[in-house]
Amino acid sequence: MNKIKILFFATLRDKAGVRSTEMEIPAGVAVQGLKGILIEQFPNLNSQIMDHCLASVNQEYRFDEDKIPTGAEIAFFPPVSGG
Amino acid sequence: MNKIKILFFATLRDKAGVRSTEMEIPAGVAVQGLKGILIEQFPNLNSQIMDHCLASVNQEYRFDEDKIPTGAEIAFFPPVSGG
Amino acid sequence: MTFPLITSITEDEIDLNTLLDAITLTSTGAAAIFTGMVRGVTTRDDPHETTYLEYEAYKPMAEAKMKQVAEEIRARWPVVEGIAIVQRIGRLYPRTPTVLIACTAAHRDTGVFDAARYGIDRLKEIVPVWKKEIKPDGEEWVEGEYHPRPGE
Amino acid sequence: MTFPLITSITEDEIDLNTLLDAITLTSTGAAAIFTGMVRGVTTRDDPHETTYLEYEAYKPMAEAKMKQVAEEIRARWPVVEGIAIVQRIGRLYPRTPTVLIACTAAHRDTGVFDAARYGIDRLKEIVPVWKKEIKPDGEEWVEGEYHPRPGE
Repeated sequence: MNKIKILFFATLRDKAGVRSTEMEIPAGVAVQGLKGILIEQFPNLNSQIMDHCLASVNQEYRFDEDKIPTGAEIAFFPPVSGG
Repeated sequence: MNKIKILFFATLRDKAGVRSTEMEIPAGVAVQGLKGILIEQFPNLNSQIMDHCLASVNQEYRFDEDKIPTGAEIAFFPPVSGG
Repeated sequence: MTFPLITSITEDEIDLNTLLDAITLTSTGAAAIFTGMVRGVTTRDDPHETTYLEYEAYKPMAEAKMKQVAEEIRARWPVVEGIAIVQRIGRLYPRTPTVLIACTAAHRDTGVFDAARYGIDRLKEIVPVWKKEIKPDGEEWVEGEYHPRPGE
Repeated sequence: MTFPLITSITEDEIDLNTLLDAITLTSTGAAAIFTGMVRGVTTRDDPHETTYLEYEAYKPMAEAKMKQVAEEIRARWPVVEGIAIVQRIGRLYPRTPTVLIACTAAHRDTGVFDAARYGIDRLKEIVPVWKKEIKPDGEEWVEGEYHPRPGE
């Protein structure tokens, strides 16, 4: 198992209802697989939201097929709107 | 006669040796004519210097053929180098 | 030679004088600075009023991505000397500067204006900061459009 | 509507924060600011060191020509809101900001960067300010190149 930290920002935090959470996921799970786990766990997250949002792993942009390394910090958030 | 004020800036001031002077010139004299008068009056001004410098009349750029109005303020200076 | 670089997510006022001084070398002759402010009134596209904006950031990633933007600027305009990239977060009212990108160079004809322009454009693409807009009649998250590609 | 305009020849420090605030409207979302500084070391063209620069201005004409530069900016970029054009004069040492051009607009994609760039280019052509350069081994007036034409 792989113990990871999840962060949510902006609309994703509003939907998830939490700023962060920790969870254990099977080794070898990719971002896509984690999205599925989160959709099951958080009733207001769905595949449309998770397909549209951005993901980072250890503070780098990562994509559905990228594997999640041990102890990673993963964040989910909408396209950025700073400035 | 036309009583005018002359200002010199930067290299022109160094050559003329004064910041400003007042003088009476005949009515109807143009910038070109004034340059000739100044070359006679200031030993370190010559036609090469006066041909290269810029002139303003009442704070607008003016040129050799422009007539000098009554009571004008005329300035002579090199191409500007601000910034 | 190491050139000055400031990248910051802050809740404090953006002090242009201090930031400019910090990225000015003895060889510097020109600075191009961009600042963005909260508009109280927007007339383009969807005209509306804004009471205030509430900014948040994924701070460590945002500062890392600001450093990446600075590296991209240096790669494109090697003549750039100092770079400052600052995003203010928290509750920000109309007329308040929210973001600053400043680039210095020896001369103004070196691309230093383009470098600052590139910097703000990239910040708005890849630096993880979001704003919620509070209007007289409600509030909503402002959503960006850019989806970073692998390697960004 | 009248837009804010600042044109100034001054011996005081250039305060970017105050100037930016003075040209920011509630409809303003973007500012492009250029500042020039005294270079202590110049490497391009004729490499040399500078101890300080001594600036002087034909003040009333300089402020009038700054207003003309601002009018030219407005004619070319009608979306520009506020404009500040400031030239500091007197004895100025390396790293000191000597000149500022700032333009504000609702959005950054309105030409506001080009407007600031145009402003500094025109200031260096038509605003009657001169500088004498004091170097370790002597001093000389810096001479410009531009000869204004009738109407400028």
